[in-house]
Amino acid sequence: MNRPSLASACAAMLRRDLTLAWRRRGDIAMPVLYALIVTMLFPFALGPEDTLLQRIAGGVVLVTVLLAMLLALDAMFASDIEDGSLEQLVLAPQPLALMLGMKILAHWLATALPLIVIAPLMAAMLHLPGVVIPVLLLALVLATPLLSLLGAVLVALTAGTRRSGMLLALMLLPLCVPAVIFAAGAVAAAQQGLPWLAPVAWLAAALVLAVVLAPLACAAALRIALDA
Amino acid sequence: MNRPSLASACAAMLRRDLTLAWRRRGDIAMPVLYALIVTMLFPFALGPEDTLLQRIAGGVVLVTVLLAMLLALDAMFASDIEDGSLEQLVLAPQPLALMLGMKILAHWLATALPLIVIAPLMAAMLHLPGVVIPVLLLALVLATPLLSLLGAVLVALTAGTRRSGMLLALMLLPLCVPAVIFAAGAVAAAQQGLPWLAPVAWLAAALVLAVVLAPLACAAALRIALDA
Amino acid sequence: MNALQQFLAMGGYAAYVWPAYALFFAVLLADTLAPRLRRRRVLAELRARLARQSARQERKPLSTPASP
Amino acid sequence: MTAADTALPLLEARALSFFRQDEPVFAPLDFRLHAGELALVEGDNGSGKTTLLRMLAGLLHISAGELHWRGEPMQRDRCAGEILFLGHQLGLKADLSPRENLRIAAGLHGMREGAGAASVLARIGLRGYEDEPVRRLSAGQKKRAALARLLLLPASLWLLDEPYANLDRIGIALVNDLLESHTDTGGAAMVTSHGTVSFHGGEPRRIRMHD
Amino acid sequence: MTAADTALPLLEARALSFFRQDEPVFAPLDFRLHAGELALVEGDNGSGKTTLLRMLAGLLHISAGELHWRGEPMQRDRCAGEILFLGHQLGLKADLSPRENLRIAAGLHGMREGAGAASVLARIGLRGYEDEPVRRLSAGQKKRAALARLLLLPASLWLLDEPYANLDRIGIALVNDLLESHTDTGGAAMVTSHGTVSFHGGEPRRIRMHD
Amino acid sequence: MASWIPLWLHKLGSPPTFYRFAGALQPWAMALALLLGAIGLYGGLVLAPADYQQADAYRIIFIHVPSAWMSMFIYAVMGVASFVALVWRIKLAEVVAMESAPIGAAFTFITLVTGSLWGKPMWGTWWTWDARLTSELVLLFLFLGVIGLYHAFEDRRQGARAAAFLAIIGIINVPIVHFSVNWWNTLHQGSTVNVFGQSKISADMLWPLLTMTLATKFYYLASLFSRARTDLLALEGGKDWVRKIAEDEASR
Ligand code: HEM
Ligand SMILES: Nc1ncnc2c1ncn2[C@@H]1O[C@H](COP(=O)(O)OP(=O)(O)OP(=O)(O)O)[C@@H](O)[C@H]1O
Ligand SMILES: Nc1ncnc2c1ncn2[C@@H]1O[C@H](COP(=O)(O)OP(=O)(O)OP(=O)(O)O)[C@@H](O)[C@H]1O
Ligand SMILES: [Mg+2]
Ligand SMILES: [Mg+2]
Repeated sequence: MNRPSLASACAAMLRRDLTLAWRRRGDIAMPVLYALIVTMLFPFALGPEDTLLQRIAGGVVLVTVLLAMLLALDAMFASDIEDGSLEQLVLAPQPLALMLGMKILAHWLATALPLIVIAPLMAAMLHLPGVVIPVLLLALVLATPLLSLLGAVLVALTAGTRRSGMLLALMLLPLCVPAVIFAAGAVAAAQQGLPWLAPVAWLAAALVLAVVLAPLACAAALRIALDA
Repeated sequence: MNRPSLASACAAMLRRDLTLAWRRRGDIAMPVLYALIVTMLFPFALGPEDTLLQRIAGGVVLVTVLLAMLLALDAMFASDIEDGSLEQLVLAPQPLALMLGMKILAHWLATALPLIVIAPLMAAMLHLPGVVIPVLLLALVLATPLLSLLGAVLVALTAGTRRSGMLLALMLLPLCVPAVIFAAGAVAAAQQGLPWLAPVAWLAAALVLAVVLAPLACAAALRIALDA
Repeated sequence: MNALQQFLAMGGYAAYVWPAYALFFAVLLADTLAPRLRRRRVLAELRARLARQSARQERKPLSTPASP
Repeated sequence: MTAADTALPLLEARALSFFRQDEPVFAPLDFRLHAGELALVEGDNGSGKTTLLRMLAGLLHISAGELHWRGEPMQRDRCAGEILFLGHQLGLKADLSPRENLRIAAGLHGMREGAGAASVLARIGLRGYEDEPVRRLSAGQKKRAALARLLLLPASLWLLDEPYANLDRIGIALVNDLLESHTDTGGAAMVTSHGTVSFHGGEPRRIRMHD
Repeated sequence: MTAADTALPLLEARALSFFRQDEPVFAPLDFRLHAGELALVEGDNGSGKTTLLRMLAGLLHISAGELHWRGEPMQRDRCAGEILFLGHQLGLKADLSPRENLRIAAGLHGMREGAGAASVLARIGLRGYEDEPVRRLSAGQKKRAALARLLLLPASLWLLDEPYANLDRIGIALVNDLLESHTDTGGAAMVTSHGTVSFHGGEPRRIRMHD
Repeated sequence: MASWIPLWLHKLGSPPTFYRFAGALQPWAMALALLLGAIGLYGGLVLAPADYQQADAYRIIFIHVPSAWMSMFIYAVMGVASFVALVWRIKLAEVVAMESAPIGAAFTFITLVTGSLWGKPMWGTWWTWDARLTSELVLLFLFLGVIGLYHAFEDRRQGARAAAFLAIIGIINVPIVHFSVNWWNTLHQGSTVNVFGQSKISADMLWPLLTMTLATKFYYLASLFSRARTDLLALEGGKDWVRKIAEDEASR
């Protein structure tokens, strides 16, 4: 028997999830479109007043991106559980946490990255001043993986239940709020010409912690959830 | 053989879907929670300025409710297709359009109604003036079934595909926009003390049309979509 | 020369007019090329499918229908 | 040969075929099925048995050839409620119990006279599991819950796609019993199976899928 | 009896049982499985065969009793990669082709020496379907795609839950061949099945689930 | 198929015939499109005088307006073809409907971007949520929806039928695009070109505009032909005439 090396197993996992995402690119594009639609609907719902839109632009973009991610989070393990491939993954002779880390990375690449790419467009649609956009992007680059990682743990915990979306949302909320507050704080500060480094640094610190701990927690949660 | 009467078949269908919704009440609650989270996140993202919040309250509640519905729409036929019960429904000796009408009704009862119930709460969280709330509710009562009906047709069209959520969002957008414009128009008019009957009348007219045509279109679309 | 420069300047609106024209041509060019590329792909796929079919035929030789 | 052959057949296929992307899934089929007959659809994996049954059920459109129901071209309203189809996907809601699933089916299709959900479930071997969510049943128990429809609903033609899969020996015998009493009371059935069907009521008619 | 009985068994269960909501799913089980042996798990629908296999695979925790792997208490890291489990759910991604599915499995488990995806798929009877999405395969073809893992991946113990279901006769013979060559080369297997398994390499050991 | 369809049309509806027919006409349509386009652009960019209000920025009109008209025209064609496809199940109608969609989407996209590029100097903004602009954007989404739905199905003909269904539902948007300037007063220009009455635009500007309009029509024809040919090859992959083409091209 030639057991594959860790690196090649990781690569296989990552390729698998990205291929699947690509095969279902319609589904990847969904959060993106969803975010675009929200951004488009706001001017209709609020009236096309530039100053008002500009005032709320940063917040709307942040909330929209995070919610669009939440949308896709629910499905992170769902199909793998249904068709039994999660069992196969659990039984594979590879560290589960690392494999799940790869899944989370793939998920982030497939859902958050496109959202970050279109964030400037969304910001422009709501007339956010150009100088704020880099800060907005930085905040998103830090906040979205945080959400992916924490979300994955919660999704894993709810995996054994009948995929209760509510439970997920309920548990994610307390985790979302600080991320939104810090990210929005940075954007608002930048918009007012104030220093915005402090909230960004907090986000970064949280992210580092999450990168280390979340996959481990996720693996433990999943083992518990499958054992039913 | 004693073929069941139309009324009892309708009742069976409705009871079925409501029972299922009840068994998965976690999932029903999801859009509600989602809407609440959005409403809660806005003050954080925008800063708790009452006048600003009040100004955008109507629009935010409308957009949020409609988007929360959009969330649940995708799943309208998904599980029935997966486990083969949609096939069984198509083969049943009952008018498909009527049965689908019942499904849509059940879906509306399970997703839109809770949202409408909490809409005043959401409006209050954003400090929408109390006098506007009845108009907001009226607009929602008309706009949400419209969305359910039109959405059902599109979901049926995509039923044969690999359930592409993006596609659905893409196709729903053009249909959402007018509904949002009219509903928001009514709310904005009410907020400014102007007459708000005209946009509401337009919504009502559209709803009547949709109630008659959408189930038929839905049945036709489903037959096309399943034939693969 | 001057006339050409003036023409290219578009009365100060060059930054709007020429990108518009450039986009017009770029999009239509892409639209023209797309079916040619697709045609090549379709034919290649078709040939692959024919090859696959003959692989299946090999696996299970076609038998004549038995009399009813 | 027998009287049945001269009577109007329940189902008659003439050069029936189905195309996927302009390729035939199986060679054109001709067959007749009379009331009281059982037809066994045979063929290797991927030969088109499932496709054929789905077509007969009216879920897939006919690409070429003709299909007649009691002598007239098959149309949805004409055979509505007379056909019962059981596919690889069982059509059970996992969150509902077998009893609830049956009740829904009866609500849409109607019920045989004298049949009741409880007695049907007992007969099919699910006594004690009537109110368990289908999600919690074993593979064979799920299959039984789906098969219970055969006992409860009125239908003259049964289209059963691998009804024996996942069943234990008692279950297999049970399906054979069901088929026998169905054909005895004037019903017809088409069944696909890879196993040996020990049907007591004589040798079933065989339809071979050539691929 | 034979030499195998004295050697260290691959798998040994002592009063093994599983409880769901404090009720035993099956009576306590004792058995040993040596390298080169095939065990047939028998029992009616709902008797706990699937539950047992999932437990042996390490997906469900052991409620009571003991389970030993090569003489030592079973632990995840000790048997990692040595066990291959095939359940009612096949573990195939419907959007990927059989070839891609195999490649993923090989990426995680490693590959047998000398085995290759293409040759394995040809052997299992999927020639011509290597690059079709699994979604488009028939029920039996899907099963074959899942079984191809047995040929490709290295493992000493196979846990197969109804491997014969949905397969045609050629497919059933193929599974028997696979089992035979696996046990011949020192592997062991536990198989659940309702059909008759005509295993040529002697009478398999039987484990009856009493329920 | 209905008996009132003339025989030649019926024959043309057969894929191999149409494949040859379209192959013969396509170069001519493309040549005409290029020629008329060159003339129109020369007239518009060089000969026509600058506008007294908008100076040279108005020259975007020569692509903006023809593209805008084409976007609606193509949607209408797609709608009609979709109807025919659904009712009579004519393969060629499916092909025409489905292959019109990308071309229509291209023109709609051009309209949106050129309009934006024009709007910046004229209105001072790239985009506002004005009725015409919005309805044109909705038109783009409809085109994209039709394309997406078509490709989302495994079976092309089934996809074509589903997408045709959507195209028919969406056709209400076409009059909305056109009349939006009358129904709601907006930033966007009202009708300035009038086919039957007096146009509110000088002849120097009008003829290049009309020439460009004609050029885009021919372009559509040419593009549709080459797209339809390709699509027919994909659809009729099982037929001998296509296999022959495939083998011929392989041996080349
Ligand atoms: C993104 C922005 C824009 C969009 C989406 C847009 C869209 C359209 C559409 C759909 C039409 C065809 C209407 C019909 O014939 O029914 C049209 C026509 C026209 N547009 Fe625009 N437009 C935009 C910006 C502009 C701007 C900035 C101007 C000039 C200031 C302009 C000038 C015109 C003119 C003169 C016509 C011809 C009107 C007629 O004769 O009917 N458009 N546009
Ligand atoms: N949804 C689909 N799309 C495309 N091809 C399909 C689809 N379903 C089945 N096929 C193909 O059609 C052929 C016939 O499939 P079908 O499911 O009818 O076979 P079957 O006789 O029921 O086989 P089995 O015994 O394995 O169930 C197979 O070659 C299969 O690959
Ligand atoms: N997820 C579950 N939750 C609760 N009970 C379950 C669950 N899965 C199975 N059961 C119950 O446990 C018992 C054993 O089920 P199991 O699936 O192991 O049976 P099995 O022997 O594999 O049967 P089959 O031959 O039908 O596949 C059954 O009575 C079943 O109802
Ligand atoms: Mg089958
Ligand atoms: Mg089992």
